[in-house]
Amino acid sequence: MTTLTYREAIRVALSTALDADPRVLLMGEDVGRYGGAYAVSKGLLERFGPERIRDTPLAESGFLGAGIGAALGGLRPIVEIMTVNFSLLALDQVVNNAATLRHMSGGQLSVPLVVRMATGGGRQLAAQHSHSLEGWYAHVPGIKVLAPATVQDAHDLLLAALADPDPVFLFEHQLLYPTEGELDEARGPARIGEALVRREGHDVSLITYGGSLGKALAAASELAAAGISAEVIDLRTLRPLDTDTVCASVTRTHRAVIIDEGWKTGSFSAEVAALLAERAFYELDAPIARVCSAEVPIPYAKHLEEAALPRVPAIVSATLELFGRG
Amino acid sequence: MTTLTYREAIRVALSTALDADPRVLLMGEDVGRYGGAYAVSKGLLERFGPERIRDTPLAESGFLGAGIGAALGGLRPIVEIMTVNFSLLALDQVVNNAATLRHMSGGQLSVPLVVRMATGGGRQLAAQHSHSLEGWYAHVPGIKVLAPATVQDAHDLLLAALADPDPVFLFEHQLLYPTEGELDEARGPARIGEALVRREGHDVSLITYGGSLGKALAAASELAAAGISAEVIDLRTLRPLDTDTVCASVTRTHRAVIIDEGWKTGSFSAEVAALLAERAFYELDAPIARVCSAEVPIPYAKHLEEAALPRVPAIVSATLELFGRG
Amino acid sequence: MIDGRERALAAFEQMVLIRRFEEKCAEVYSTGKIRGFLHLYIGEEAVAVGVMAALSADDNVVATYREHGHALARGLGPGSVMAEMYGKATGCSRGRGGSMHLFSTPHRFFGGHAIVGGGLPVAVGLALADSMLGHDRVTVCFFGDGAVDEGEFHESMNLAALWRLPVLFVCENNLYAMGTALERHESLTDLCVKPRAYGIPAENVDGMDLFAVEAAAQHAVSEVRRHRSPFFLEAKTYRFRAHSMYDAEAYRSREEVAEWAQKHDPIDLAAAQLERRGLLDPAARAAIEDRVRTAVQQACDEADAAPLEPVADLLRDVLTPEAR
Amino acid sequence: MIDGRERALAAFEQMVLIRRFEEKCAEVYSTGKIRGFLHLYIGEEAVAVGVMAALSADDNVVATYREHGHALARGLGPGSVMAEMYGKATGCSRGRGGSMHLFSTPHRFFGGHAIVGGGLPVAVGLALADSMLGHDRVTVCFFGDGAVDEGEFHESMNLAALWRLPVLFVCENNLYAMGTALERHESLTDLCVKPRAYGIPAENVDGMDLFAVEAAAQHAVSEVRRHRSPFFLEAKTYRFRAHSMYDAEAYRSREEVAEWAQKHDPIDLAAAQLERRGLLDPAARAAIEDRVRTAVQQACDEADAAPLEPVADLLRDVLTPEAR
Ligand SMILES: Cc1ncc(C[n+]2csc(CCOP(=O)(O)OP(=O)(O)O)c2C)c(N)n1
Ligand SMILES: Cc1ncc(C[n+]2csc(CCOP(=O)(O)OP(=O)(O)O)c2C)c(N)n1
Ligand SMILES: [Mg+2]
Ligand SMILES: [Mg+2]
Repeated sequence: MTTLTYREAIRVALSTALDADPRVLLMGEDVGRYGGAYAVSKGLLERFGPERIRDTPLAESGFLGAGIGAALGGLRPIVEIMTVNFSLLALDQVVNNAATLRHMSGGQLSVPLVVRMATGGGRQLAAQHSHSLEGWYAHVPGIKVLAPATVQDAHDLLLAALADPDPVFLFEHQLLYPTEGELDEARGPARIGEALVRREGHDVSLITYGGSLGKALAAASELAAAGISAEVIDLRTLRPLDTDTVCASVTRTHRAVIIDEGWKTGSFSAEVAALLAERAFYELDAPIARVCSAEVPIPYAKHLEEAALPRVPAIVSATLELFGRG
Repeated sequence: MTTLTYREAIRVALSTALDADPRVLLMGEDVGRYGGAYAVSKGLLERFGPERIRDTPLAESGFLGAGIGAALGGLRPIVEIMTVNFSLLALDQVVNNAATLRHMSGGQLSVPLVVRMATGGGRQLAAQHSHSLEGWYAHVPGIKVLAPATVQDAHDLLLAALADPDPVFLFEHQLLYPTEGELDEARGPARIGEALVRREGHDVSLITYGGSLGKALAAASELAAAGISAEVIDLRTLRPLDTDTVCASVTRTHRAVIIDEGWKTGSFSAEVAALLAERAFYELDAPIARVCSAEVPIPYAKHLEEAALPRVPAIVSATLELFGRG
Repeated sequence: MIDGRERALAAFEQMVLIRRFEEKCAEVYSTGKIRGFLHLYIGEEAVAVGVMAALSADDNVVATYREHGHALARGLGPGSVMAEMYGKATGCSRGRGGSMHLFSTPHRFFGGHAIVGGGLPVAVGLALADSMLGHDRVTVCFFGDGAVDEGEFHESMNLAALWRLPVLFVCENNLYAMGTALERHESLTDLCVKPRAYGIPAENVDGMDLFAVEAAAQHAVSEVRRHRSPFFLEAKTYRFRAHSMYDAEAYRSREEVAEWAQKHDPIDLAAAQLERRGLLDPAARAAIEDRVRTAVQQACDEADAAPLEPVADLLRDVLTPEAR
Repeated sequence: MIDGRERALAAFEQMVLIRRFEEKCAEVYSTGKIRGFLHLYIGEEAVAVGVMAALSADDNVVATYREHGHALARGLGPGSVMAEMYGKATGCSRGRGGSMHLFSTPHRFFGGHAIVGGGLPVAVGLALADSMLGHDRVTVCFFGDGAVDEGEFHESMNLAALWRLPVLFVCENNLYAMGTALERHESLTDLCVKPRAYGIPAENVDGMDLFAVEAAAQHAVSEVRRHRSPFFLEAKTYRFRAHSMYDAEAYRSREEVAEWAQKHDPIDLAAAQLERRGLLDPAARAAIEDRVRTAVQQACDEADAAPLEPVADLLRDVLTPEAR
């Protein structure tokens, strides 16, 4: 067990993978000389050389597509798209190639590709740099979508992605990179498709993932002070979703608040809510609540950005409302 | 009142707009000499010339972005993206420019852009040509999203889009183009943001839009034979969503089945379901049901494609289940 | 010149096979057994056949939605291609892909890509893998003049050149992107100028002349192998049929099409050359037509008789089984 | 040469203003009053100032996220730009945009685009509008060497050339895209070769020399106006500061940066030229520095004192009011 940051935990997993398998390479804008836009890959170029820690031109569609081809050709590429915002330029390759090649070829091809990208807001980067679009990815059959929220998961889910024969997309909330936690390197890959109860409770389920987990836990503490016992579910995998864990929690608590950073309309929370309304309807004692981003391109000014993103007080008050204490 | 096809109704609206306002132009791949991939713009080149019926290179991001710039520069461009499948290549311009420019500029800019595209499956065009991604667009603040299901709406919603000062995206289900219906040209633009009750009923609300409306209506007829009175709601506008009409219907019927052609996980139906679970929870007498596409890249073979897309029997049986008659 | 009588005649026979195969597809299409988009390659056969003749079995091929010709020239059986178009379980993509998505890993035939330009980055990646894994392969990537417009063309050229990857880009310039003539979709119509702006050597060839294509491809492939870096070959060709089965061809005249078909039919041209070389005579030609007719008919018969994938297997092959 | 004493000195003063303004921004950044990404233009001032000097007030300007210099050179008040970076309601984008998204319709300054390459199609569209509406404007689009890699660059070049649109593309080649040196992101580093592959005339200029830039821009703009078709100007320049406030500059040596700053500082170079021409002496220089210092300080003071947008207005300006 060591204490390190989320970014370091990813780096440990990357090093482990690069050491273990000569077919693994990391490619993306500024992953090499610069050390990664979020300093995740710092030092790897020196250890593994420019072939395997490969700086790319600014060509998101081109190099993500090249990652798909490289995976078909026998490599195990890890593509870093600097942030989800720029991944829009590569979405054709994601949806039309990575996700479909296996099926369109009648099962002949596999695309063992791992794609990592930063997501989320909170750093005053304004409307073109603060998107949370992982919910879109979770819509697409043929790929898997992970969102590690902890230091351990940053490591274990990346190893899991690399062990998977299909395209896996990892979303790393940009505010998590400097956060610290414990890492047990020996644990090995996590199980894809498994949600975890991060805090037990019996009055309400706060269901979330990634960058919002901390907020949900903070809200749970505040709620405890108000006499409400909140269970906190960390989804970890958005696709395939662990519906059993989610439904089981709500079956215990009978109330659900779902938190994510997407714009509310059509956010991933909508899917979780729809699922509960379908599968756990008779367990519900109150309306389902969602706490998401406001319907606005994220503004630059600090006070406006804060108002646009999900906040702990909003989670608390949305929860209290479910108990008629709004 | 005249009887014509959906494609002709769009053409009538285009002609009207081109006649009425010299700033209007239609641009896209093969809109001119070819007459439009779906023959929508047939004959317009001859009437309005190659400047205003402008064939573009294969450069979805480039010409959609140019549409944004042209709108900023005082034109009223209508951009045709051949199908939603190819619009993935232009999504950066949609999300990062069209949707944000007004807000990022503190309200100085408006982007009066209209974008039309075909959507949906059902023609055995396989995995790269059968997407229904309008739900993704409906997630994005700063734009409006329309999905005309009838001949009249194909005309009236396009005129409404052109009258709107913000970017409006129209999704035309490819199976609708040859369908016939009545057009009253004099009706004028429709109201954006208004859903309609297409069939009244009191036992269950079938909520849908675009290419699935016909299936919902057919299911409603079958259900009537089974003694169930189904109300059919045509959303028409996906963003902004007419939540009042949707909630009012469910308040009358107490049951909801939502139908769309997106893959079920994270489809637009999820948003409608989430909304009902939030706002109309106490009105619901049964779980919410969704009938969507299966979680598979749409296969080519006819029988597999049919099995993948929402079908009338699936709507009927999902509805019957809500009445314990599954 | 394709060396040797055998190889020359085999290449010629492939062209005839492609032609008759597609004529049959068009015929079957009207019966509804083949559906979806059907893009015929008729008129362009010399390009696929000539290029494939320059490849080894271990090379990679990436093609477009107009790829029946490439699949057949690469050696996929007409039976498995036809069954694919019939949507049958015996199809080369088990009926999941259809006309636009032919695949065969034994032939290292990586599709069948229906997003214009979308195959180029994939080809670059295949070459990257070969380059890093030390394989001596060449990846050949076919695409049309329309694909040159797309951003992915530009990004792929730069990547391939910057990283010195063994890709042969083959641009099938048939003068139209669907209904848009080259001069209305490209500001500069000499397409070889473009790759050169990335430092990629480029040549063009008469794409209607089988033997010229083969010679140019041999040269191009050997350059790629020798330098382990990309090469661009533009094949000037023409599509004799409509873009797809839905195209009324309002954008070009019947005369233009007729002139190309009369003066530049690649099968006629190759036949004439073979005759001049004394390799083909009417009897041999008739034998070829016979064999091809039989093969195409057999492909249809087998496809007709073949089973459908069970609907219960709808969700198969979305994810890799062990990982699902 | 920028004609006349007044214009030359005004341009020089703009460069000084940009320099001091940004030095101040960096200072304020450490206090937390400015946040988000801050990309300094220091070292590249001659490009924006030289190009803007060649424009009329009615022309359009599209810039990147490194656009403080462009905004100031275009005439946006330092107060409104500084207030924007402070996130205040008096900012040129009401605090919604921040450093990367400066806008001003009175100046026909269309942003402030932070997706690399994303501004190019927009510029093409602005020019299309002018072309169709019969305006005599030029649209100037600034972008970096990194943007040349993106597919949208390619698509925009082709559109502008094919449709003969009045766009001046100004590539600010500062030799790095973030931490990636030009030769590691472009296979061919002579960037003028690229536009020529679309038939767009291209020239390069020493981007550290204000007067050379201005002359080249005058020529380029007059070519665009005369032919109503695009032109490409590559300004060779260098960024003296880190890419953003988060950059440790591991990818280039201190010596390299120091050498550029010592030998090629555009302000030093311009000052020397003005002195040689007898247009600037130490007293005049001091007066300029004084005025600039005052203006920058005033911009900060005003920004400090300015109000925030009320949180209640969060959803303002997502849609146009009458249409909401
Ligand atoms: C990205 C994208 N845009 C549009 C289309 C629709 N489309 C299919 S083929 C085609 C023309 C392509 O022309 P070209 O590349 O020259 O190939 P050809 O059909 O002539 O062989 C178009 C516009 C598509 N499939 N993908
Ligand atoms: C599409 C996209 N990819 C990546 C980034 C992250 N990024 C911001 S600036 C930059 C480098 C751009 O270099 P260049 O175009 O040369 O401009 P410069 O910063 O040198 O002025 C990168 C990679 C981005 N903003 N947009
Ligand atoms: Mg073509
Ligand atoms: Mg640069």
